[in-house]
Amino acid sequence: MMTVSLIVFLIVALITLGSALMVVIARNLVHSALWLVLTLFGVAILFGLLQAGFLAVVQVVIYIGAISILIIFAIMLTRRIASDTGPRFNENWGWALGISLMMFAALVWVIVSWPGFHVQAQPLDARFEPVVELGKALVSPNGYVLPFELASVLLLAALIGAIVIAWERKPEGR
Amino acid sequence: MQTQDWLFVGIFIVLAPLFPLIALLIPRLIAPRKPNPIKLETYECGMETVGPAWVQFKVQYYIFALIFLVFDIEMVFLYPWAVSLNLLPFYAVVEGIIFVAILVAGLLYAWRNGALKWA
Amino acid sequence: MTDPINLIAEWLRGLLAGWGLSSGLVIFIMTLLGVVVTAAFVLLMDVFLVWVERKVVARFQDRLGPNRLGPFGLIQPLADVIKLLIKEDITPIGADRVVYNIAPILALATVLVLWSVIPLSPTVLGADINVGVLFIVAAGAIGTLGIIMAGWASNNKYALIGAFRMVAEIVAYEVPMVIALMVPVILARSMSIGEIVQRQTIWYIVLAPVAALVFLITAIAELGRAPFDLSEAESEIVAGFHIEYTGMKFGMFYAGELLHALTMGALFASFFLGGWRGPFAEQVPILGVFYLFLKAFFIYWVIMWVKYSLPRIRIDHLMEFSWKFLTPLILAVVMITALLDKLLGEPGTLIYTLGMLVANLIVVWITLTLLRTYFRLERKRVGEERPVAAPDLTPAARIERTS
Amino acid sequence: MIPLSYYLIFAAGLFSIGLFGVLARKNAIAILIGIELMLNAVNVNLVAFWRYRTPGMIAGQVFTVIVLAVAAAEVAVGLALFISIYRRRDTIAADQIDLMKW
Repeated sequence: MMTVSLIVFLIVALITLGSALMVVIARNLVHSALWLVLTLFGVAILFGLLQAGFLAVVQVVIYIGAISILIIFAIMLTRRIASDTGPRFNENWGWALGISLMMFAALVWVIVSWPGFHVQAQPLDARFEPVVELGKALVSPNGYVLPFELASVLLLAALIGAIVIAWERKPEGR
Repeated sequence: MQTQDWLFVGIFIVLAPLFPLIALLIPRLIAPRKPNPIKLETYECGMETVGPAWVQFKVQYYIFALIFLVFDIEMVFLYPWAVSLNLLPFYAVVEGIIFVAILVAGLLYAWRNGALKWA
Repeated sequence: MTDPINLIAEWLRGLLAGWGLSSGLVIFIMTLLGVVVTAAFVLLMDVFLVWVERKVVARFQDRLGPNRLGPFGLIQPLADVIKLLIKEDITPIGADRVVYNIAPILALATVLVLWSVIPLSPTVLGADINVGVLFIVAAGAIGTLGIIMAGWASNNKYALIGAFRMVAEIVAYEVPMVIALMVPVILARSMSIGEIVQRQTIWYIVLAPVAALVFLITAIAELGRAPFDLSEAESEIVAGFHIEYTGMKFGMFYAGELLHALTMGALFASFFLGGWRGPFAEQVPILGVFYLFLKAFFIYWVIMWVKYSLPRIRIDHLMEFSWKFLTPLILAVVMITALLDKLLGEPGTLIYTLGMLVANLIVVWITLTLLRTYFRLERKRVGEERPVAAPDLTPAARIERTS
Repeated sequence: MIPLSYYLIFAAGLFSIGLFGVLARKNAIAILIGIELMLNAVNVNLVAFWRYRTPGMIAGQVFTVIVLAVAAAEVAVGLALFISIYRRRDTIAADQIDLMKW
C-alpha cells in the first residue's frame, strides 16, 4: 500500500513537471494553455494524495474550470501575437535559465539540509472533517473572518477593475 | 472508508477515458480510409473555405468568463460555510450574507455599466 | 437474498482472499471490478438511450420512430453503432491532430465519471466522497474544456464560434447551478451525495422548489439542448463545435450528450427527489437502483419534453436570463434558506418543512410580481409614440418644390 | 508513505519552471501563465506542510484557499490589462510595451 502511493506520486509528479516544462517552451500559446491544464490537474491529484480532497476538487473547479478558460479566451481575443511566428523567448533567456536553475539548486539545498527532511505523515484523525473545519475557521471571529470578508472585497475590486480596463463602454448604455 | 471511496473515484477517473478510447480505436481497424484533398477541406456549407478559422471575438466573452470566475471563487468560500452552518452561531449567517452582498455589488456594477448586455 | 449485488461481492471477496491474495490487493481488485461493472452498466444504458430518445421524439412529433429492427425497434441502436463504427474517419486539413482526437474522449469520459459519485442504492458499492457536489462541478469544468479543444482543433470557423458560444453559455449557467446546489447542501449539512440522499426523509423538492427549478433550467442549459442549443444553431453555425467530426468521434459527442442528460436526471433525482428512496428500498436495496433510474428517466423525459416543445432562445436573451434573473434569484434563495435553517431549528419537524415551503412560495410570488411590473413598464415603453425618422415630404413632392 | 521532502522538491521544481517562464517568455500571457505555475508550487508547499506538520489545524488549507482567490484576482486584472493594451498597441510582447521607459 505504501509503495503504491509512492509509485503514483512519482508518476504524477513526473508528468506534472514535464507538462509544466511544455507550458513554458510550447511555441503555440493555446498549446501552452492546454499543457497548463494538465499541470494543474496533476497538482490536483497531488492534493488528493495529501488527503486534501476539498482542495483537489477546488483546484480543478477554479483553475481548470475558470482560470484556464479565462486564459484561453484572452488568447483568442489577442490572436495576432499568439500565432506561431517569431521567437517565443526574449534575448535574455539564457540568463533566465541560469537564474531558474540556481533557484532550483538553492531550494533543493535548503530542503536537503533541513532536519525535517524525512518527516513521515501522521495518519489523519478520523473525526477530522476538513471541510467543516474550514467552514468554521472562515467565519469564527478568532479564526479567519477578516480574510474571508477581505477576499470578497478583493474579488469585487478585481471584478470592477477588470471591467473598467477591458470593457469599452458603448455610448447607448445599459 | 474515505480512502476506499477515493480509490474508487481514482480508478474511475483512470478507466473512464479508456472506454471511449477503445471505441475510437475500433474504426481504425475496420473503417475505410480513402482521403482526398476535397474531402479533407474544412466544411463551410459546400463553399470554398475563406480566410483563417481564427476569427475575431468580442470582449464580451472575456467579461462573462470574468464574472464567472469571481462567482466560482465565491463558491469555494461559501460551500464550507454551507456545510458547517448548523454548527455555527447566528452571526455566521450574517457574515455569509455580507460576503454575498459585496459580490452582488460587483454584479450590479457590471449590470449598470452594460457589461452584461450581449450586443 | 434481498441484496444480490453485495452477495456476489462478498462471495468474490471470500474467493479472492481464499487464493491467498493480500487484503490490499483484494480491495483493489474489488474496487476495480466495481468500477468496470458500473461503467459498463452506464454505457449499456447509453446505447439504450439512443432508442429512447428517437422513440420519444417520434411520439412528440406524431411519428412512429424506429420500429423495424426487433420488437419496438429495440435493436435499432445496435445498427446505429455499427454504422458509426464502419464510417470513414476524416481529420480536416489544418486540424491539430492530438487535441482533435482527445476532445471526443473527454466529452464522454467526463460524463461517465459523474456516475462514480451517484449513490445507486443504500448498499451498492460506489464512492461516497465528502465533496461529492463539488466533484460534479469539477467534472463539468473538464467537459467544458473538451468543448473548447474540439472547437479550436477543428480549424473551422463555425466550430470555433460554436465552441465559444457554448462555453459562454455553460459559464453563464454554471453560476446559478452551483449556487442552487448549495441549498441541498445547507439542508443536508453535508456535501456528500450519499448523505444528501440519506437525509431526505422529505424530498427536498418540497423544501426547496425554487432551487430545484433553477437546477433543472441550468441543467438543460449546461447540456446545450433546446431551447438553449446555441452551440448548434443549425441556421447560424451549422452544427457547432463538433461540425468536423465524423463517424465514431461524432458518436462520442452524441453519446456524451445523451448520457449527460440522463446523468442530470439522476443528479436531480438524488438532490431533490430522494435518489434511491422509495417504499422498501432500505430492506431490498436492489429496488433502490430501480427507483433511482425511474426518477432519472422521468426527469430525462421532462428534459426531452422541453427540448421538443420550445423554440431556440436568442443568445442575448439567454445570457441576460442567467445573469440578470437566475443568479440574483438563486442567491436570494440561498441566503433565505440559510437564515431560515438557523431560525427554524432541526430539520424534519413540521414547522421546518412548512417554513421552508412558505418562504419559497413567497419568493416565487415576489419574483412574479416584479416580473409583471417590469413587463408592464416595458410594454408601456414600447407602446409609446416614438419620433420617427421620416421625411416630412415625399421625394416626389420635394423635387416638385425645389424645381 | 511519501516523505515530505518529495513534495517540497516537486514544488521547488515547479516554482523554478514557472520562474523561467516569467523571465524568458516574450508574450505577456505566457508570463502570466508562468506566475500561475509559481503560485501552484506555493500551494503544493502549503498543503504538504499542513498534512505533515500540523494535520490537526486548518490554517494551511485556509491559506491555500486565500492564495487561490488572490491568484484568480491577479489573472482577471492581468488579462484585462493585456486585452486593453492589445487593443491600443496591437501587441502584447512584453519587450515592446515600453512606453514607460522614457
